[in-house]
Amino acid sequence: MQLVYFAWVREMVGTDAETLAPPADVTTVAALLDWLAGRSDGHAAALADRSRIRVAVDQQFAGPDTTLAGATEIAIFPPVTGG
Amino acid sequence: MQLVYFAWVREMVGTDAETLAPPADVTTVAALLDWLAGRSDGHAAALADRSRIRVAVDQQFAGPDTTLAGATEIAIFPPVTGG
Amino acid sequence: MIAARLQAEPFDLAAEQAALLAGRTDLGAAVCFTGLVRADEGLVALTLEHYPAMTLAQMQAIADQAAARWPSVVGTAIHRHGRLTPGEAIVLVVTASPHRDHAFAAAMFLMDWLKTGAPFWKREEWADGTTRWVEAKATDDGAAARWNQA
Amino acid sequence: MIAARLQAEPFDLAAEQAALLAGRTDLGAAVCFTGLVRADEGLVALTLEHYPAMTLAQMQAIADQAAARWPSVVGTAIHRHGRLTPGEAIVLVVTASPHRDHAFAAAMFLMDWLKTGAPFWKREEWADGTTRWVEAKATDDGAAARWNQA
Repeated sequence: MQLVYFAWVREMVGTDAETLAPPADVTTVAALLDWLAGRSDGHAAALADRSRIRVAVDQQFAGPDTTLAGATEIAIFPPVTGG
Repeated sequence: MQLVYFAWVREMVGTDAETLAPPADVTTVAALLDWLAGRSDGHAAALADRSRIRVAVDQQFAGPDTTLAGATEIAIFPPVTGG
Repeated sequence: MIAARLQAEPFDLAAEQAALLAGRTDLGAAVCFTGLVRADEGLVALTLEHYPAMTLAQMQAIADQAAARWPSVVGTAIHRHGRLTPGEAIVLVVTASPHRDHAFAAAMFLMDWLKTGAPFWKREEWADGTTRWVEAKATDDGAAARWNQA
Repeated sequence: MIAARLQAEPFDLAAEQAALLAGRTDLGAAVCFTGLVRADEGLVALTLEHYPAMTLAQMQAIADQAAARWPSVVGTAIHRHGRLTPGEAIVLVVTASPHRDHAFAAAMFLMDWLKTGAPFWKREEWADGTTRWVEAKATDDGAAARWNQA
């Protein structure tokens, strides 16, 4: 599974992408964020306030309950500020 | 008193302006329109449907009850269609 | 400050917007509205008649109302008169503001009132030689009136 | 049809509007919205980061929603990415329609959703050397959400 990070999430995690294989019981976005938060202090700090985190699964906006079944790219980023 | 006409009111009256001296009892816009309608068939036809007539007194939009006291230029025209 | 202009000549939307933004550092949003002569089947031209002694003053009064309502907005409203052919631009409203909601609102207000509150009359010329004065639309009056309820 | 584009280069508002109107005879109204980098005191530049695999597709999805909602509207939505300095344009939305209400509504819809539904992030650089990620605004979310209630 490819993880990609943007904006301050990218800066706090310390990389813009990493390939990871979460355990089999990580089946939802919420479970993935919990698992990722345990990987490093940077991951933990970036994901500390879940209200400021947005996720896209295979380039579609996703919620905490979105399944990861079949997903190949998970993007994690702050609320968007375009326009 | 200067009367000026625009659009189809001008075409039906047959002139774009005329100087007239209405009788002393013509003190409002409504009374002026009644008096003007008697001046010619063209005036009568132009003013037949008062719902389609708009008036400005000295370049300010006016209603039927607007006074003519001190007025120098009365404009009579259809509802506007700019923009 | 919203400036009104009345002219026969075409206008240049990019130049008008650039002039509005020049020297300003606080404007994050610019809105341009252009009204055009639609080439309805058989329409040859549109002639805009106006009331020289009143039209520009009335346009400026509308512009002043918009400026009072949205003090952060600067703008330019240009209305053409005379004979125009299909595809030509009739009216331009450009507004700019720190934030987009006020720039959009002021542009819509200006257009709604230029349609219903400034003395212009449109005469259509058709391919068969007939001419027809455009009738005012109740929907335009309604669009303008809603600003008084807000 | 409303077309979305994503580019680093500046855009030309007059050329984009002219391209939209070219060959069309039924469009009586054109609206252009330009979003600009405000020169807030001490701001040196703004860098727009985006998600290459998703951003343009998401912009086009927003454009398609606007086109479905206002079928008479044609339009172009261009969003820039990369480093921009105060006064530079970030985003352009041009819409055209037979009547003005739909052109205005579609332009506002596009802007509200480009602000809240397309993956862009703004980083500010300040004269003292600090940088700061712009926070999302609740007012932008509110502006977008109202379209779902209508």
